Amino acid sequence: MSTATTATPVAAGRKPATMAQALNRALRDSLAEDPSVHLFGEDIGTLGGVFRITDGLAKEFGDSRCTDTPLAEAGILGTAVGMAMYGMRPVVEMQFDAFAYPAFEQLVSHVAKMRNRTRGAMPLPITIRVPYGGGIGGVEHHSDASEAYYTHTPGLHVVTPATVADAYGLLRASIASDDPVIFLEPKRLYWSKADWSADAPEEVAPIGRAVVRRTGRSATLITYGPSLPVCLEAAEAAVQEGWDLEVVDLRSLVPFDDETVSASVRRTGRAVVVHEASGFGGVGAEIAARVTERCFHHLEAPVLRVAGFDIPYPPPMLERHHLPGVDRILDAVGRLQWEEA
Amino acid sequence: MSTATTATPVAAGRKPATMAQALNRALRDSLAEDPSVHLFGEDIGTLGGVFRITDGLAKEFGDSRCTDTPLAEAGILGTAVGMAMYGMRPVVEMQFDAFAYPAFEQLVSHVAKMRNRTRGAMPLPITIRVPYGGGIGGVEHHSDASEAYYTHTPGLHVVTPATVADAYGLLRASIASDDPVIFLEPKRLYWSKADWSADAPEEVAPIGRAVVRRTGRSATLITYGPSLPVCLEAAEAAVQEGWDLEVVDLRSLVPFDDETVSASVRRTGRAVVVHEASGFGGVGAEIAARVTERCFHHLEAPVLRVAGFDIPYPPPMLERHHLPGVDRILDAVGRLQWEEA
Amino acid sequence: MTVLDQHVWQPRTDPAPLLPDPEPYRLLGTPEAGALDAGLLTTMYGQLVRGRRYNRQATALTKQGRLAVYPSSTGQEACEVAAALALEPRDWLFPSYRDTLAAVARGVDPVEALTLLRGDWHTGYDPREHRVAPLSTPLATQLPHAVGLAHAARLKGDDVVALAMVGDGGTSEGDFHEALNFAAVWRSPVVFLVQNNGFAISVPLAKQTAAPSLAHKAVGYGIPGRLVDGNDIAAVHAVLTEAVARAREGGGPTLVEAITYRMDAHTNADDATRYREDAEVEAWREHDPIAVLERAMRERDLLDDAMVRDTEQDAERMAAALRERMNEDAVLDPMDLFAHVYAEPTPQLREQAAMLRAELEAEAQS
Amino acid sequence: MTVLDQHVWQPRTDPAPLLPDPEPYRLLGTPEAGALDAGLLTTMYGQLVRGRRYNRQATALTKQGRLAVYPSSTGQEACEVAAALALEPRDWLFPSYRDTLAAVARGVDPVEALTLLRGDWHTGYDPREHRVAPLSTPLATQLPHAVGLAHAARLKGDDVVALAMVGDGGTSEGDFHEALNFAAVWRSPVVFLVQNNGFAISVPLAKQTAAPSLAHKAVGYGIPGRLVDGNDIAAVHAVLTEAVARAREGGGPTLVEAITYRMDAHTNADDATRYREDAEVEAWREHDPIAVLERAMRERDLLDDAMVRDTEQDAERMAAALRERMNEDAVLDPMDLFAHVYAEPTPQLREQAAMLRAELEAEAQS
Ligand SMILES: Cc1ncc(C[n+]2csc(CCOP(=O)(O)OP(=O)(O)O)c2C)c(N)n1
Ligand SMILES: Cc1ncc(C[n+]2csc(CCOP(=O)(O)OP(=O)(O)O)c2C)c(N)n1
Ligand SMILES: [Mg+2]
Ligand SMILES: [Mg+2]
Repeated sequence: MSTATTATPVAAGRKPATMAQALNRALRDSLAEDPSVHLFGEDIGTLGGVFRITDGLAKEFGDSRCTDTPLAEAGILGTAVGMAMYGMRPVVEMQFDAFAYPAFEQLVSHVAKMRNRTRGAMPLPITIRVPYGGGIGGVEHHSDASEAYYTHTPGLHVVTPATVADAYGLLRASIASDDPVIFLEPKRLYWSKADWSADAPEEVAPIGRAVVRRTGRSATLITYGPSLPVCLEAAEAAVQEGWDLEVVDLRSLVPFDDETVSASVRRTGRAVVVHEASGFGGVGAEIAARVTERCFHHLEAPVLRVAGFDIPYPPPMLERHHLPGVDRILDAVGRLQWEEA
Repeated sequence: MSTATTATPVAAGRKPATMAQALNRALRDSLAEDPSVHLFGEDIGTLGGVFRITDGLAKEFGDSRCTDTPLAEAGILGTAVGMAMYGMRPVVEMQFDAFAYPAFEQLVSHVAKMRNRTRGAMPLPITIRVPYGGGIGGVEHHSDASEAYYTHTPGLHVVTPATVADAYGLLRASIASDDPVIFLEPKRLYWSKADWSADAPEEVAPIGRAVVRRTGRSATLITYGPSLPVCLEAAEAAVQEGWDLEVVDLRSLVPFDDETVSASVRRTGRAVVVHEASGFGGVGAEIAARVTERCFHHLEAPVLRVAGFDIPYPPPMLERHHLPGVDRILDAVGRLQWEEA
Repeated sequence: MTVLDQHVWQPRTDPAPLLPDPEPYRLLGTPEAGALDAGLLTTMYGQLVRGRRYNRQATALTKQGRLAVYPSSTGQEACEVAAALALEPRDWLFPSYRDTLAAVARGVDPVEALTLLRGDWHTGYDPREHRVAPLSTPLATQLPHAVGLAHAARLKGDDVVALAMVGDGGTSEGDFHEALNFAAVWRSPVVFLVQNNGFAISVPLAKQTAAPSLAHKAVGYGIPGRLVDGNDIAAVHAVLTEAVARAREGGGPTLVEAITYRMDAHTNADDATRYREDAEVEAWREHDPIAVLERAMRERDLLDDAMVRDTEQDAERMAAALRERMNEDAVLDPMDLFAHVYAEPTPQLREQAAMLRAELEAEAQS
Repeated sequence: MTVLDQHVWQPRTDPAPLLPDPEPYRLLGTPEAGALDAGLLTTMYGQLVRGRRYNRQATALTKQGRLAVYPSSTGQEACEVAAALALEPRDWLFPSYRDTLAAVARGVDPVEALTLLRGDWHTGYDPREHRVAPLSTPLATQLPHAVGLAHAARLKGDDVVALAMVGDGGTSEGDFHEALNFAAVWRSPVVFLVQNNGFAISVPLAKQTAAPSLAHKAVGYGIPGRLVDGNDIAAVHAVLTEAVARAREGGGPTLVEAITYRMDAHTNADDATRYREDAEVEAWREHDPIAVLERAMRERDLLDDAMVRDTEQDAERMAAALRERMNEDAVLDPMDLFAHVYAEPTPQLREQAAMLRAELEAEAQS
């Protein structure tokens, strides 16, 4: 019977920090190292962002490195495109998931396509930070899990951290990437805490690599971002039912780490994909489909999905019924046709 | 060995017509029957639309029933919301797939949510016509297959005709629906022709019902819209290889007709999903995942997908390499593990 | 006449009458205030005092955990109330998230108006009942709705006007532009009321626009722009009433910019000390909308201490009733999650609803 | 001074100087034309004639199936050429799909400029070479790019100006609004050139806007608006040059509206007879940009029949060379589909590329 592990190497000088602090530190270190890094967004300067992720950065680096923009998301992303065309490395903040939608045309028709349409002459190293998902009691339009819109758009990288260390590592890697990256920040993990140091970010979380957060032999839970802690909790609870669950944290949705995921499912023979976005056409569908394509003869049961319902995100008082919880995950694990094993 | 069939009942007075003409007729009949139907869009009035789908309607019904709007897609959809709030039944045209993106916020944050957020007090019977997909030699931004963005958005119905009769029937049903419908028109089928009459549209194509276009026993091709003719062609070609393929035309992506699809796959034991949108996170992923969930023990092979590559839509001269063709479909069918059967 | 004039060059609107006055329009404290209808002023005063009390009560409810969040309109009550008073019952109001007070002043049950912010559902009232659209959170998105509704009403021959509210920050959004342009081209009966309260959360107006005033944006659409002191309820009401009348008579839309100030933080979750000086807030207290009206009414002997006390007591009763009702736990049925997504639930939703129902039953049994 | 002035009320821009003149600015045919530099006029004339010939050639190439589609700028050459001439080599041009001529006039190889419309790739040139952004098809989306680039250049201390082109229809899009506002707030060195050619495909200006002029939109952003006769190349050039200079000196953005006319259909695929009268097109022939310049130059004896002939022959040679090169089949490698999606192809793309490669090999063998 295995226990929860984290794949991040132990580094010197680790201290307790929240994910919000790690993100702040990643932005600060990127600003300090690379003068072409510029932060743009609503309320990110003087206020430090509504989630305080940019706290203190305007003060330290000046208004022109951490800029309060007019209130217009297409304008924010569109001007970021122009800045990147001139060789800068813009990092934009969309204040909430649903408030990134006004920038959708700029994103799909320009950001995702510019390198390709210019045969590589005009790469766009833009990082788009999007606080996403629910579980924080937000009123409507403040809790969308919008990742599937991005993962289906070729030309974008899509990453999402689930741990404090990855928040730092992946954000550094995203800003350093020469391609546009949608950096999805799980709102409800902003205040999650862990011992962590800012050392060796590249080793911590390279874009495109999933990580096994818990090894197990009975079945694999495949998840990312806000659902990782829920899956780890479910895995602990499953021990009592006699299931030894492996938990894979994808971290990077595009590119997708088929190797790590398939290896795990081949080993366990069963899998459940967990995310809080609506199930229909969600990222879980892609994962279930590709895992099945690759591991068909190793599967003892169909890959199941535990996802949000196919409904608009619920009001705060009802969100717990929508979000995948431990019970719903265990329920799905229970449906993995054990009797036939 | 079965042959190609169409499921539409033979009606009196059938005449050859193009899909464009059937759509035009559907709009005309809806305008004539229901004074609350109003058409809005760019160039749909005097010009009759860049694809001539609204040809003659402004003349017949007046500018206020078929209105040339200012050039602003969020404005078009946003004002349609307001009109629907006042009891009208707006039918808006987005000139091309990629030009619907500016309206994405209105679509996701209002159109899809209004009925739900008002506990049903404020339904929005809006039909959004989107000419979509490639194969017409269009320059960039004119050939996006954008259906996955819509199918993942709860609150929207998403339908797409593949035949002349369904074009009429589904459009009538969409306009009559009390919910918002994304009506995806396969551009490259606009000029496809068939014998057809405008009778009994409700019977022809109710929203939510797939149809078996060709019965077969070896494997099921699951497809919709622009890829249906390709699949039917592939099915004919497959006969020579000894495969008798069933072809299911989904017609309605949301709601999804699990019954028809699952019944077919249970019968054949093998399935390939075909669409031209990029594969990663495409509608095919959802179909593969849900068919596998429902038919796991009937499957002789994993459900495979034949889809566009995960790249921005190619320039005209290269699009044939991107679009799923007969060979690529047959290739996938060949990989359905026949040797193990 | 050259070819330019004949063919492309529009039958030109003269821009001069579209331009707002250089100074915000004021009534209270000016000689014209003497002519204002006493009954109207009394109504306004009552509404302002109740509105202020409502704001205070709602903010208090956040502290007691009874509201998830509250974006207060304290300091902006003159605009909120005037917007409601300027409309006929058949007209429509399109509020933003900050404008629950306008909805309440128009007749929406305050508990229902607060549903969104309490978190038991999204829109708590039936929009058709008082002709108040759902409170809109995505900024400026409600403006094209107002235009569409007004346009539809006009097509139907109904003399209905739509009044849409938006903040200074919201004017930067593309939807603001598209809505004003559609309204202008269609000459729709819409009044756009911009409450310029100086900030979009932490971002001051100077980082939002370089325009002479937000009202000057009207010219670019060919519609009149009006600038008004947003803390002078009589002035706001007069400007809005005039714009509503013009819209009703087929004169087309108007853009009104009301200069006001948000006395509280953006919401209870915000820390306004991070981006503005207390001194600025203090300075605005002098120009408080209630004080401004009170001074003018006392000058005309339309208000005395007894009336002030009565009005405050009335507001207190309203607040007590609201508090009491809000202290009741909301009755929620999780199955409602599936009830209103579509007219008919899809087969997929029926499956999901069955799953939730089973869970709830299991929960109830354990 | 009240609290309004102190705190919310902006250090106000005087709107008067921002307002465009009521009539489009003209130079050719006016007394001032006498002072125009002869060399500049000769350059302009040569470019106009070549530009017209280029438009004709490109249209002919659509008929021969050598171009997928061509949105002609016939009739609008004065704007196209003036835009290119108003910029320094270090400046940037942001063209729309209609502006291949501006790109060519700036130095982009015409074959490369036509790549998008031929269909062998999207952008055919390296944008950095001549500092010409990709031709933008989604309307008005290129405007914020221009602002961002200009802003970045300014932050870096480079005195680079961005000139962005858009049509009258494009001004209705939200991106137009957001771009102008950002530019104004940041005082970015950008010049926005609106070619008002009277139509957005079939939609006439009167259905697009009710503004006194599109240039009047400038006021709402606090920037100057200029109105110019778009078929008077000297006037367009003068206005743009002045705006570029102002931008370069830190004076911020300008909105320029040039009144012109599209003599051809929207593209070769369009049927313009459906929405406009031949008489209107004919009337505009009188005001053709080449004719207007020619008259002015002949008046000053800067042009004679021989020069006209020479210029036309030069244009003919250019056209012949273009035709010849466009008649060569484009050399295409389908594997390019995967080469530039990301800096490094993802594992998924490597798999897909392998599949295509196998298909191509099988195809080659059969
Ligand atoms: C499209 C969109 N972007 C961002 C937000 C987040 N947000 C909520 S309120 C606000 C500031 C709005 O300022 P303003 O329009 O001046 O209105 P006020 O809050 O001052 O009433 C922001 C940025 C939003 N709600 N919608
Ligand atoms: C966002 C977007 N919506 C719609 C279109 C389709 N479209 C292409 S050109 C055009 C008309 C543009 O008119 P205008 O801006 O006046 O430019 P012109 O063609 O006259 O140069 C339209 C509607 C588009 N390219 N982009
Ligand atoms: Mg504000
Ligand atoms: Mg035009």
